[in-house]
Amino acid sequence: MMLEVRGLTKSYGEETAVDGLSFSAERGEFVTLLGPSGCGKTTVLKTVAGIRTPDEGRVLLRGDDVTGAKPEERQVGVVFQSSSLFPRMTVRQNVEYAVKPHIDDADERRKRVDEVLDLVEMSDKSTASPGSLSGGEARRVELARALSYEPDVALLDEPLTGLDRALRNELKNEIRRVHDETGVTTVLVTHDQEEAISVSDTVVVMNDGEKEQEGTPREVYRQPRTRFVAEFVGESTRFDGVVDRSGDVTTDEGAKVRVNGRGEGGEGDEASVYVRPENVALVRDVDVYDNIFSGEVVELTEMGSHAEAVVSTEAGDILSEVRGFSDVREGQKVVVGFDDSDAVVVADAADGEP
Amino acid sequence: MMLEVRGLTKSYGEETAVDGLSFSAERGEFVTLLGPSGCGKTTVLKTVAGIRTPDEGRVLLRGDDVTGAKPEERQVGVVFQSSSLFPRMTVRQNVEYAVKPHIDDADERRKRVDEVLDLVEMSDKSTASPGSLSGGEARRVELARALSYEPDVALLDEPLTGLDRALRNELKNEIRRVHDETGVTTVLVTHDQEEAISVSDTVVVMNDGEKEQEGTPREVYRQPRTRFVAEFVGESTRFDGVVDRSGDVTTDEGAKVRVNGRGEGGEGDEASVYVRPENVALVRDVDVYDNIFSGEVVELTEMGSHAEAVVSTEAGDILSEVRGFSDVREGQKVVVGFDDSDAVVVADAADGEP
Amino acid sequence: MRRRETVVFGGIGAVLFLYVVYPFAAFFIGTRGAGSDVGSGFREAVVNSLVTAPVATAIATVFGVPLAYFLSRAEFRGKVVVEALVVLPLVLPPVVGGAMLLMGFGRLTTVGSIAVSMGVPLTDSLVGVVLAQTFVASPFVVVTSRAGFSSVDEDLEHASRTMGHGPIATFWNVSLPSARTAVGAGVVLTFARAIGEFGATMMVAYNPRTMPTLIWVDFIARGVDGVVAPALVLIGVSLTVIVAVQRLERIPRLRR
Amino acid sequence: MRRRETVVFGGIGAVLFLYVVYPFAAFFIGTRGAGSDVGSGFREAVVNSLVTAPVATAIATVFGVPLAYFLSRAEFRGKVVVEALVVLPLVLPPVVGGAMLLMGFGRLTTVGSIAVSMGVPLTDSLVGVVLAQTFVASPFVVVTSRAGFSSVDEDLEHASRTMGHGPIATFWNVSLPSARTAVGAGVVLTFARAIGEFGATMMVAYNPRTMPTLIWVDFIARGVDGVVAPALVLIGVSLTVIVAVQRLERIPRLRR
Repeated sequence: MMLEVRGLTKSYGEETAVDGLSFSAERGEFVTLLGPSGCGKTTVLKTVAGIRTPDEGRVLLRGDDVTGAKPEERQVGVVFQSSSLFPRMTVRQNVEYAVKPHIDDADERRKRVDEVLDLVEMSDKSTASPGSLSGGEARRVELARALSYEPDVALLDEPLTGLDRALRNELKNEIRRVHDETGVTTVLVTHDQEEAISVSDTVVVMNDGEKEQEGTPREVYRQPRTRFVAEFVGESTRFDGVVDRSGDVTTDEGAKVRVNGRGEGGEGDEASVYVRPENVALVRDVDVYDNIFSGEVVELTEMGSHAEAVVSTEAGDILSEVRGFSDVREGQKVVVGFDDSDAVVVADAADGEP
Repeated sequence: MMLEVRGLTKSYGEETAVDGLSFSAERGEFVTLLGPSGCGKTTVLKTVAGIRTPDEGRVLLRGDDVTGAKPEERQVGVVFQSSSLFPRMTVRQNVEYAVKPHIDDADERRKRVDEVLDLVEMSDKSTASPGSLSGGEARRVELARALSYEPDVALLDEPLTGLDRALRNELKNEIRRVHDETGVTTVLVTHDQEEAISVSDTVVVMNDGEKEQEGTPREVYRQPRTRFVAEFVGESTRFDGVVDRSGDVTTDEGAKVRVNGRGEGGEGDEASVYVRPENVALVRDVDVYDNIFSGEVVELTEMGSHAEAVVSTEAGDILSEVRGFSDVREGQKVVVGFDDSDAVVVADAADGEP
Repeated sequence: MRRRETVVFGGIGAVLFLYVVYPFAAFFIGTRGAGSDVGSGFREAVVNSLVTAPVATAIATVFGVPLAYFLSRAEFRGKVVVEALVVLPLVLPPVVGGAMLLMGFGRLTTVGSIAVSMGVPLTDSLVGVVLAQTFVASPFVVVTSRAGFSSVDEDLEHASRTMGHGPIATFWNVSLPSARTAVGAGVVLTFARAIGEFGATMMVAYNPRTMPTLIWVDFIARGVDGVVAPALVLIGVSLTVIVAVQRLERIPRLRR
Repeated sequence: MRRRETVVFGGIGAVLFLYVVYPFAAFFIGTRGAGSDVGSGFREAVVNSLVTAPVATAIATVFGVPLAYFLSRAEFRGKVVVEALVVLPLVLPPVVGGAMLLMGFGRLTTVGSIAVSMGVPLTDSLVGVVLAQTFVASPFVVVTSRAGFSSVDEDLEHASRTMGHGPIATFWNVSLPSARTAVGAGVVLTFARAIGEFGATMMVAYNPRTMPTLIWVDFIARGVDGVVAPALVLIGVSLTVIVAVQRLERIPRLRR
């Protein structure tokens, strides 16, 4: 295991930032800590880097306990949330300064600097001052600098925040490409679920300093185990009700939602069923779907690549994604359907909530 | 017309921020200025508010030329990019201060404050100090404050920037709901195309201080008239080539892309064809699509609600959106297809680029 | 900070800290018991200082705060020269300032002789003390308030304007309250500088005595032991001022 | 700013501006022609000032910059008291500072008598001048540098540490260069305060003369016209200092 974090706890005064968090990253793995602002994810990153000292818990790098070690005694590369390029040094000097403690030979050092600037396609800006770089360019150089001394772990703190959407997409792909080429173990911190899901091998969803769920992007998106995860990671329609003998859920409004195998709940448990809008189809008549509700389109929002329709039914408002050329209009009577295998149950027994 | 901006030009020193921009908003319309950071959109907003004086051009409110008027002589409500709640006043005092110059009667004033705090669901926080509010709550209060004196136009400068994705979504719907309930003419500024498309009646795409295109969200997304718009608003695959006699485009690699009626180009024009990933299907054999290319999946990115596949073909890399349960894998040989009616041509004659 | 940094930076810094603290401690130890020996003219000097310093502070504040706001918001040619001249008394040795004031307001100058003929001598009078104190101390309130106004987000003022409030109302309701801790710190520092003013006051108004000039006169006459009473009063004022400035500057820090 | 605000704030502020500029102008007009009259001891005073002020500035810088860095980064109990004591000489009237220094380093004190027996008298000597200047002027470099260090993003230092550089290397390569304009401004202001020091120097070392004490002696002997030469030198120093500070503080502003 390249990185292990065990039972990490850290308070600032009365406020608990991180509460007993554990996770790990294998060599070459890309792990993302995903959670809302203030959930403690940056504190985790800074503790791994040795910038914060935990109240409790251990940090292990390559199996060695480094909990008490200073930052300079660890092999970590960090990209901080706000640009931390040294303003009085050029791009090249920034990277050179990072490599210096690790490579004694000047020629070899120069070669390494050339390599990493090449890697992020910033060779032609090597004499530029950080102030003259665009947001995306500065990020690239910071990434190169953090990887230049071949750290055990690269720690990236919201590297895409504050950039335009188009640039964010480009840089996200860049980060993944650089990870794949260098094979460096990477921990990224973000509040953006789309970013987390599209870039990571493993996603750790955090809330209020605790781990809510850990899994592959697909697991976290399709098999949320808590209400928080279901609601924070992507959009869904939520039905509240009680699990019946067959494992299906009868909602508080009396509607029955059929469920097939995703999530868990014992008979009589209070539970919520979640279904993603892209799994809810608008149909004209009763169809092959296991769950069918008729209602009326009360809101239709154009999203560019698709539209989102809110359909008011006897089971409540249901969100459906409408694709392709469609003549759906607000006020129209429609029938919505979704498969029982696309419905996820989160029961209170599993959630721990009342 | 509630708001008209005509030929607005503004330079800071040598740098031209806005260059001859014109647009207008009818009573009750929701117009969004969309463009990358630094494209001049905030300058436009501040000029409409009277905070900046234009070098050239006119600003009209309700048909009156207010170009030279001070901010306090116009009827505009502004939500600024960074929170501008008065830190020494409570939530209620903030709104009261805004209403004061407009309503003399104290009882009526109190009633109005109650109404707008109700409108944004912040009544229970009326005695809170701005420093104790969350980012989303502060935005709500600022919105209430800007609307409290029933301005001719509400100007919103990136009101969702810096918020978590889930909160951003919620607040975006809130802004649209409040707009629909009050009917106030609104101009929003953003760099987020998804936000622009899902909230507006009309989108004005800006680049380098100039207007690139103006239209409904659907027009801007489906009928981009310039390369900038096609590439900034949503993802696409781009084919570069020359328009042939039939109006189709032969790419530089020799592949032919069939086009049907969207965009324009004369025979022999250099042109680019854009096709959105959601219109590109992965198919196993030749199918009903007008454009068919065979190739290999070189990259597959899980996005949660769908996946994105990059398919390397003889016409270059083509981006395709993969939906539902799919057994597509990297390295797999596939055929991609799209309809000619989903391909948009941007010819150099229309673009003005060499 | 971890142990090693603390030792290095704290250790080197402690040298200067101890150098500043040692005379302070030595003074209190050395003057125990001597404190009751009050020289002649002590009472009058206290009254003079407590009259002139507040007046000088008030004048500096009334004109200095608008000047600070103006400098923080307006852009004009030669602004850098205006700023330099406003700050000048801060770096100018007070005795030089005193000489300048004598050249401008002395009994033989046009302004000075007119004032004398009106019965308001501008030198060797309480008015002269106020002139000296205002000249030397006013940059404190200007510089500190200016920094305070500069750190107020201009969009707060723009917001107030779009709501229908004019520039003066916006200044009173938004700008000044937002910068009030900085303005307060500036006023307090100006008062401290005014009440402790010595060099310029000596030149412009050797009489009537203020506390600092009394200390000098007593020192000449009776040595260090003779200055204990006025020195203790001024030390008390200084400590109060420091506590006030720390309180004022703490408030925004805690809120961030 | 539009016309109305300019008139209101600029107009009120202009009163203070003119009050500061008028004596300055009056001095230059009044002293035309009188400038060549150099009193005895002028040369010696210039040399003494140009020796003592740089030494005091160097001492304050060498110990004050680490102290400033320590105060900007370390958290400990009683920090607020340490900060108060470090800033004390800034608001303490210089004559009171002088009295304190005499209590600490005078010929009759333990420290002072030991120094005299070693042939290094701490009062009425150039060493005494340096002691007075350092005490009064050192807070400038500490306060200004501290503000500079506080505005350096600590993540820059954290980045340097994670790269494998220790705290001392990080201070030299990252913290100090990033805060260099503030530190530079602090050093320049300390120098200005040291070379203009009058009150404390008068008490600790009436002899040998520095420029400010010479101005006082010449003024007593020959009136305002007798102080023109040393005053002009000190005005030249002050103007140079202001230009230097403005240059230093402009650099970061332009880059933002």
